[in-house]
Amino acid sequence: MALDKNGIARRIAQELRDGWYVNLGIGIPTLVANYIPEGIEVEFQSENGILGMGPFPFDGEEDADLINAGKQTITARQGAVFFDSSTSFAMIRGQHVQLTVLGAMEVAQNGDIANWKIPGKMVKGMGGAMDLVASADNIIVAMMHTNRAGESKLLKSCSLPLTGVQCVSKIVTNLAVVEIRDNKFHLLERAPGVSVEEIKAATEGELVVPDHVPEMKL
Amino acid sequence: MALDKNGIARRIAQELRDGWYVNLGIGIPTLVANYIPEGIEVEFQSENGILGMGPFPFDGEEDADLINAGKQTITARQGAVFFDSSTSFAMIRGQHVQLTVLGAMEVAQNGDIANWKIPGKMVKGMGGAMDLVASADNIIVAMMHTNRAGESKLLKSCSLPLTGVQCVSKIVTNLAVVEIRDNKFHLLERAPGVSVEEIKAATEGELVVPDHVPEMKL
Amino acid sequence: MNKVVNNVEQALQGLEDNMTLMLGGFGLCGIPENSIAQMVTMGVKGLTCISNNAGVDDFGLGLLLQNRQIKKMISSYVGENDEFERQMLSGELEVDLIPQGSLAERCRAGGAGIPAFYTPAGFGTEVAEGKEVRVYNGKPHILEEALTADFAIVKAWKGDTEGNLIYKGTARNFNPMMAMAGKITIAEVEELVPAGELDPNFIHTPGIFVQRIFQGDKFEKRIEQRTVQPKQ
Amino acid sequence: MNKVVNNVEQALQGLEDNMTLMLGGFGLCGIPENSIAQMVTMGVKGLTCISNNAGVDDFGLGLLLQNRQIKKMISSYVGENDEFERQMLSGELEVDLIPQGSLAERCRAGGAGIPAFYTPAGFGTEVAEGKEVRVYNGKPHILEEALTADFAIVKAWKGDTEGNLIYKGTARNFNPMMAMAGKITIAEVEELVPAGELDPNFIHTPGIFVQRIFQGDKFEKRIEQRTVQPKQ
Repeated sequence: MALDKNGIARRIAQELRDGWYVNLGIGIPTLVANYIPEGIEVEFQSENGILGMGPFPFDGEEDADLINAGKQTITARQGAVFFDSSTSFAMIRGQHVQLTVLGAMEVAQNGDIANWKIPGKMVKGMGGAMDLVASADNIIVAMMHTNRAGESKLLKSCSLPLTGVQCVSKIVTNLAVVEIRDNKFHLLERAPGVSVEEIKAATEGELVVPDHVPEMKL
Repeated sequence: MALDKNGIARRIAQELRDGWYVNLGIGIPTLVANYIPEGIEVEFQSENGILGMGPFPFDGEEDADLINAGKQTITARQGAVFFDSSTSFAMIRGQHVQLTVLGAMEVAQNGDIANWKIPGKMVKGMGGAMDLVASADNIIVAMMHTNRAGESKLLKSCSLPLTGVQCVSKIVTNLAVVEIRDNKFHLLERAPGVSVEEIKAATEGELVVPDHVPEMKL
Repeated sequence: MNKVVNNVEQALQGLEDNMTLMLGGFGLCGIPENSIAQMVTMGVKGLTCISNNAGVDDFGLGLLLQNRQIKKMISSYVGENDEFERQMLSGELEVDLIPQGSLAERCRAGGAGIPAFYTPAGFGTEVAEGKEVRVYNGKPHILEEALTADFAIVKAWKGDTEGNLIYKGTARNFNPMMAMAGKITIAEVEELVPAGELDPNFIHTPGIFVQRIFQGDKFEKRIEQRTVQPKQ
Repeated sequence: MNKVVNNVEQALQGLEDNMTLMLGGFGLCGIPENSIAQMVTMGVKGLTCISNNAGVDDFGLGLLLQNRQIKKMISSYVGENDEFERQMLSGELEVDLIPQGSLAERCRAGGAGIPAFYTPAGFGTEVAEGKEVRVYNGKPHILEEALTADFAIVKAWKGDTEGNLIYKGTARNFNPMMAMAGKITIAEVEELVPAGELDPNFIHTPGIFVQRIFQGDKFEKRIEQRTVQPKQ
């Protein structure tokens, strides 16, 4: 059975390593914070200016001066720190953040990503995404394998305006875990009960399938 | 009579304007802080990271963590602020400092200044001087008119390695106030009792002398 | 010299049509509410606004947009404002979208006298069009230029009569860099205190960057996305 | 992950001959005394040291110079150290003198992922030799590149177990930028406190930049120029 958003977040959380600083994008990536494995400590950076982001505040305790990059009210953990936007992107551009998780509209088999613009339609802007993808060594994309029209989002090449080039390391979708290497998608894991055939059918780009594709352990 | 160091500082202090931020170099420039005219408030910036520098501390109250760019123990005034070196030079490079006063070994009639190096002999380094002279709009040099060998320090062109090019606006020496304009020295004022002839004799570069050269009022 | 002005009217004196402004804030967090309200009252038009976001339809810069006072926006993300999107798609509004980190750094550079710098952000995208590319450490970077403004308008938590500012929590965001980059920088603060009351070791924006300061009449501090968990 | 190490020996593990180091401080103010003493004990040689100054003959980096442990200094001002001047004039020591503001900004750039930037400092001087010149706003600027280091060693007033640091007075100076630019950054602090004890709003160096932290055994905090006025 294909994963839901929480399932994708849960699988991505397995990629976390002790001591990492992690930037989570808006949407599914935000949910990753709910599934940190036992015995591991990570710090979440939000590019609007906090390191050590905590959970949502209790009802009535929200503070207009304490939000995340999605403009949601949050809390600060013990040992948190606030800083300005140029310091925040110094952390990101200077590769002090070990993992970036973000959503995408399209990913190409060479690692290109498109997630900020649909010409003539959507003009929200790139926010911090272009800085994040251009800088981070370790980028995981969290998204559905196909769009609402049922078309693959894992493509030979992106059709939408790019956010960054050759930057995505891994993709975790509702169907699979896919690694990008040598300009190809490499199938690493299947969602529980999802067949290799289903994944192949939902992937437009070149997909390398090993003899044995293990099921995700969640 | 030619001015002493305090006299030079006193004359330069007349150039201060209310509300200015001022960077004073090591040596004579430091003394300018002792002669701020009545009714004027200025803030002194020291490039090692303080704005609002106060006088030397009372004996026994000195703090190793509170020094100026000359490594001297100082105090902080009410409303002072400490900052790091990159912020300090953001202030300087970004032209937020209205006046820079520094010493020199040589000044040329085109505004070039040399004050950091004597080849094969002195290798102290430029410290913040190159940033200061390259950035500031308003640079006053405080120095003796001649060196210890009696040679002019106001030259046609500098013989020593340059600190900055075409940057000095004004020079206040023990003998005169000289402005630099159109690649010439312009004599503005004489030290009390010093004749135009004496100043001419001590100036190697081209000196424009108006019909009337007033005496400094100290 | 006295930097303290009595009210927002005095603070914005000299702000005219067709000027370039920087406005601090991230979303509705840390925005100069009082100054924006005053700009609506003044009716200044043809403004170029450098601001990470464009407010929402009925608050923040959205108020100036509704009023057609803005000619051009320079931002990184404008997703929460329908009127913005309408004006942009119809071509009424010029928009320059810039990666958030580049926007922050370009403001800092403007204030710090650094006219240009290289960054990897945006290489290979439409952001890089017409920009110089250079490879450092095996990675292509694009050249970005500094931004400055006729007026930078920032919002701080506390300020003193010397113009020293401190911000609270994530309301800091773009305010410190923009404060550096204004020809004239105006700070509206929740609390104005005498010089000497703020600890000189913990000031976010040194007063040298601030030309005018005033205590705002009223801060609504609207929350854009109220996300909470129930008390257990 | 635990950033706290028990002592200076553990803090400097992996620091080897011929490495490039950054060391915070201005004069003798805010220098990592304990780490420098330990480097003398370790006897590491062939070091390239990026530090605004070179200490005095018998304190700070002067100790490493006396011991011939430094191959190259990258500094802005080295006037207070006779042994330095002797080694430099005799050619034993390589020296790269850099304008102070460019040194600070190059360290920050190294930590911030900005490989190069333009500055007016040094144009027309020997500092500009071999460097690209470009005119911005009618003024020539030179291109300066980022600096990074194998180890950055900084000294702070207080630090917490997350690596968050605060500095005191003018002992801040180069420490924050260098903390950003080390592959491994070591902080020695006068007082180490548990995470949560420092106000998150007033931290100078966020812990993300610090890999190892320890409380120094002893801080002499020597004063270079004791200037005082008599009590009246």
